[in-house]
Amino acid sequence: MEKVSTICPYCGCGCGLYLHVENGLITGVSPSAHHPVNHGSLCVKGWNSHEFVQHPDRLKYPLVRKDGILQKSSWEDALDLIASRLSGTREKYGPDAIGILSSAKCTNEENFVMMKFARAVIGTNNIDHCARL
Amino acid sequence: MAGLASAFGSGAMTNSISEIADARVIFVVGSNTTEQHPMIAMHMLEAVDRGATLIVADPRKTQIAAFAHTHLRQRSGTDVALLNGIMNVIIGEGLVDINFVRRRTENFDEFEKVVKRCTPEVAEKITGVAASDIQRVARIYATEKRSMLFYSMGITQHVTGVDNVRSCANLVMLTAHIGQPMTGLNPLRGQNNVQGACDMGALPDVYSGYQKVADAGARKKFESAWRRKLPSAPGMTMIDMFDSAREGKLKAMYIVGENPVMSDPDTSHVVEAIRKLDFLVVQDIFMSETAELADVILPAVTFAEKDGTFTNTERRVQKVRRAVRPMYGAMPDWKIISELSKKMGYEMGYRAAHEIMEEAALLTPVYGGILHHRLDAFGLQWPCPDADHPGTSFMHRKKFAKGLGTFNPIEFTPPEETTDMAYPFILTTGRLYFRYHTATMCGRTATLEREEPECFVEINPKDAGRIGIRSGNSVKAVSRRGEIVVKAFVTDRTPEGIVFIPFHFREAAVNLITSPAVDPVAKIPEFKVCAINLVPVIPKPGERPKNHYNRKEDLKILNELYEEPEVPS
Amino acid sequence: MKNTKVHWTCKDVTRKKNGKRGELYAPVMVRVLDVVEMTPDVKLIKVEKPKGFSYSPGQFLMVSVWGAGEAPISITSTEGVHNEIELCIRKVGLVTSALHNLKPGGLMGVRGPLGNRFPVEMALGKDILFVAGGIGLAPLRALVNFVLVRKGDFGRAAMIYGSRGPSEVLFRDDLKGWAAKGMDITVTIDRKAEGWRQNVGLVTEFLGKQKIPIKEGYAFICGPHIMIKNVMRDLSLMGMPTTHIVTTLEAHMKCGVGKCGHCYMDGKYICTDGPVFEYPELKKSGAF
Amino acid sequence: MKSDLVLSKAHLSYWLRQLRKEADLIGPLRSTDGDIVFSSVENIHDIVADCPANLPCQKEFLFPQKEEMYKFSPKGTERPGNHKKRVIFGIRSCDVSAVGLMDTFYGGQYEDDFYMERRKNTFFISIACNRPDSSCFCIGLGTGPFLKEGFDIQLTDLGDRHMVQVGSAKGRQMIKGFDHIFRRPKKADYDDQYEANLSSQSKFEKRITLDNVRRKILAGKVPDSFWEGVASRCFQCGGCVYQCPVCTCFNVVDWKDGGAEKGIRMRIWDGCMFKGFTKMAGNVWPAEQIAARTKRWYFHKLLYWPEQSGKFGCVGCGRCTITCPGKIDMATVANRLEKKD
Repeated sequence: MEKVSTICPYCGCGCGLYLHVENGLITGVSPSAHHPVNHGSLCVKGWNSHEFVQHPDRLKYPLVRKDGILQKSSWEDALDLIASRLSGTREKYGPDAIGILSSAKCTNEENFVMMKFARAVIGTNNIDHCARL
Repeated sequence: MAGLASAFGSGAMTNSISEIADARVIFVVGSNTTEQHPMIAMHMLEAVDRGATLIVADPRKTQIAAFAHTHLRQRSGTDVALLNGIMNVIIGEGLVDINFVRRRTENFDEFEKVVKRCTPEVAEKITGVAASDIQRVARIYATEKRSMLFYSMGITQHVTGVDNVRSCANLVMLTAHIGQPMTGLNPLRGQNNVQGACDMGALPDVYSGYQKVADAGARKKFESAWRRKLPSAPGMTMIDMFDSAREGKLKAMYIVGENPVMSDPDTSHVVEAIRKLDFLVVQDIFMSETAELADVILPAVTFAEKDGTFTNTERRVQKVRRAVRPMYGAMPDWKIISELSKKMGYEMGYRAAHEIMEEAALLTPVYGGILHHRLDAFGLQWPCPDADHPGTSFMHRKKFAKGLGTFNPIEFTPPEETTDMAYPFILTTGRLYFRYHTATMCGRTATLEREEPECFVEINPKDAGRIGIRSGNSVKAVSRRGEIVVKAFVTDRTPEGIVFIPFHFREAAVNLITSPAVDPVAKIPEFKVCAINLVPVIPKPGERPKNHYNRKEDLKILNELYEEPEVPS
Repeated sequence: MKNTKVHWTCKDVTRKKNGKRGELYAPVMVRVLDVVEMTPDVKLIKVEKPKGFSYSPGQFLMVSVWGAGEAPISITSTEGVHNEIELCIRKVGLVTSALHNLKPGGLMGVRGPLGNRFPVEMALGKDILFVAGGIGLAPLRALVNFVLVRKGDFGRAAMIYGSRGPSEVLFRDDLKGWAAKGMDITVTIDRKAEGWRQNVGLVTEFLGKQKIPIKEGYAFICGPHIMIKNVMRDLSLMGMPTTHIVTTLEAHMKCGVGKCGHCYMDGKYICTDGPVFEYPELKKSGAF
Repeated sequence: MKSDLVLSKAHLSYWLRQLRKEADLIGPLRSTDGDIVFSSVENIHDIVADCPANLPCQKEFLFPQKEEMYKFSPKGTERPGNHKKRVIFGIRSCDVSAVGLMDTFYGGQYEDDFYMERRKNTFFISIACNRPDSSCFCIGLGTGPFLKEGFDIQLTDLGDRHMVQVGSAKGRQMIKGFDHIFRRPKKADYDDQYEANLSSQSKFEKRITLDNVRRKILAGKVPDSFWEGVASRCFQCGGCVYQCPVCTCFNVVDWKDGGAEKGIRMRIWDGCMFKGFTKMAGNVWPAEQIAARTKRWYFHKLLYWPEQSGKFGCVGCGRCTITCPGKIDMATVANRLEKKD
């Protein structure tokens, strides 16, 4: 039984919580007692924030549309396809024909990488996220 | 955040959550705090228990409003008039902190001219809030020294969203409720890492730390670090991207962890735009409405399967730690992008999340001291310029981030859509306590899913009586763009003339009918005001209760059966 | 007649060993023998009776479909009358929808029998009034058949059965059979319907119109919460002793054995203390 | 049955290390953020034995928040089961009392095999409480700070040594073969134990007599408006239920793996504070009002538990006081009711 200190994935309060892990399965959540925001409390979403993580509905492998149908693919093939399609679009229509939406649910590091990808790799400032919603 | 940035030079909650309990006045505008930020509401309640005065301005009677000493129920979309009215009283009654205004701010005279015109009586006419209430709130807010102002989507999701925020900033500067503990202007951010996504430059016009892409100096710094030439013109916002896609100009999109088909206003336009794209990649943890339209879907991991940091609404950068191995074949988003970059000829070469943060810290002044090894024990609050800095619990001490704070003269402008005979109700949308966004996460959590299983429209008893519906009846909500059918929930939580529909539900996606109007500066959609009509749905005869077994022979059998019951002996 | 002892067709359920010893929540898989569509949203599902399975009127089963979940369903058949276990299922949720998809030959899981039974022995030699509303006829049917095969042990029997519409009248064959055995049956529907020449109105409007002496008779009631509440109140106002009024309650349940807490109501677990209650027990709670 | 021993503090880590050879040793550790959490002990010296009493709840070890019950597939069902032996070190008297209540509840006529299996494999070494927190009120309930029975092993801190009281067969199992480190107590040890007991009792800030509260409710002196007032501050977080060591409600959920006929049936914690808790199929909601739900939680603990088992369904651990964002926890409400006339 391990307790991993982390941050709630729901609202912007950023409550501290512990994920309880046993044999690779998340078995529960408990609030951080001394966290400056939640002081040992959590809301109903925080208390249940562990449940969706290991849900069998999770996307399990890359899917690529072939003949109009999404089909299972390997990472290698999927990434190759994306790389060639994005490069092709950039060459044909210019970098500004590509738009990138990052996510307010991703970490800071991921958002930083996304913006670097848009600006340095693609060469466009067309990057945004759903902050407005 | 554009509104805040133009006034103070920095867009974030100025103060800290832990200060709330010691405040004397808490003024909440357009935030359903108990439901949307429960743990912040907990601190507010604590302050009230300790004797603070709570003022809530919200058309709906939310739970936080029930604790308020004064609840102002302004008409939707009239926040500017309400705030101008309050500031008019503050100026008129000499409650302005004139020293602060002189030393720390600029453009007061222009601003004063506009506010002078908006007397409480004028404001009353526009907002529906009694002039006496406006006066009282102005006096309470201005005379206490430890006054905190909070706002949320109720302020920003309007055509006048930026104006609303600037008005709030004006109010704070007028009374000098900024730059000290237990004061400030505090936007409550909706999603766990919206603050971080903005901080890290996932925006079309700025790099991380709000360094402008148009600024040659900043650009040069990033160019030399990244060894690539970078574009200088600001890019497109999300709304612009969909418009551009619809026009056939934007050809490909890469969407990470978002579900714009559900979350964006005017759904059918978004779908149309996406269908026009040559190529769409969606990276997410569950299948979503948007992913269903994608050419490639990549499985990403949840917060429990990766390391990294989130920045909460009070600018606290906190560590997210990997608890379990990535499920199935999923990968962290940063790793996917790294791999993809490699295939596109750009080696990022990150091996762990902390390496990325190290680079971000180097390039981002406000994150300069934010390094993973410093973040144990509840993180650090930016601005944190260097590795010895303890972080900043409240901002704009002694001077604003941009130097002088700017008063913006704001005139009241009515919302984009107003009601008329055909569309007599104002629709405002929002979230529910048990639900979150487009329900990809909470929909897979038994307790949350159970509590609010179906979509509804909150409607005032008087309005309900007028159109002849009761709780539980089906109603059709019709706007100029579309219609959805929802169950009615009659309650006085919602004032007359306004109805509320939550936006989480796939079966009744309220964004089919919301307005595509956006704020011209921040491009935030007007989710809080849209004119609609409500039409009771009357089941057609024979439709429900289902009667298709009501055939003649059936009746015959039944009638024969009971016509002459045998009398028991 | 008065002294005849009722011969119970079964022993009272032992409360511990359900299924394999120690596996409280493990359903036993049983085969579906027949599925009868009774109304558009109600099906009668007949399943094989596992060996050694024995039950009494009023008891219920936790019926389980893997992937959909479990739900409490009262047993509508009567031991000694029916060879199979019969379950009357209205399609309202996830589990019942899955049950509706079952075909003969398919498998469903059952746990039970659970809960208490109707205390019918107290009505020995007395007249009995059954009041049912909608699907509430299902649990009462088990009791009616139980009583009618022991006709000599009881007095007269009458029934008021309320339904939403003509198409929703359940167990038509049984109703006919009971009438043939001399039961006084009143069927009523909520609202007027074309071609319907029978009674219209709520069941409460027909109370006291049967040849059952209210003051000495016994009443067994099942239906929607509001109907139960009104019938119990009206009967007691009409002079029926409250101890003569018995009902069976429906509740949200996840375990059926007093652990999950969902059916907990004013200090009682409907699954283990009920589902059959006498009026005085319920009167204490605010819900009735 | 009971026997008392003394263990030098110097030998505690040796003893625990030996026990760990046979079982997963769980103890109070300091997390990276400085909170105390119960988790598997890697390094015995990391155990924080003398922390204040406001520890996390031990309920999850016997009744996890999410527990797989069955795995199903077309081939049949499989019960994962949990046979892991655990020694849990450092829980307090209130929690030992709570385990006793859980045992009565999950045992009885119908025995919950999932709980019982875990229970059988769990050994407790509890600490008689000498540092009560300001939220604690076990002292008014007899569920702490020092227990006379119900524990496997109870330790009392006597400065340089522990009084070790063995109260069950499991307790005897844990000391078996360790005669070389335990010794019989002398009078001085008992004197010190008494002293520790006395000083602990004086440290309690809250004195609540739930019996008075119960009598007041039974006498009908608590109107519904009182409960409405309480409920108006309810955030519906479920924290009181989740944190309560005596709350036992659960939901059963089936997770199907895509379109395949396989998946898992699991149970997860549920709470009577939620509107949907009593919701029946077809959207029938029996207990719609928050006030009714709040009242039910209190009535269950204050009236029905005593009615059925002679004990309150509360052990005075004070966790709801810490976790409740609306401050309508047992101690606060009981205090208000006690003062009410």
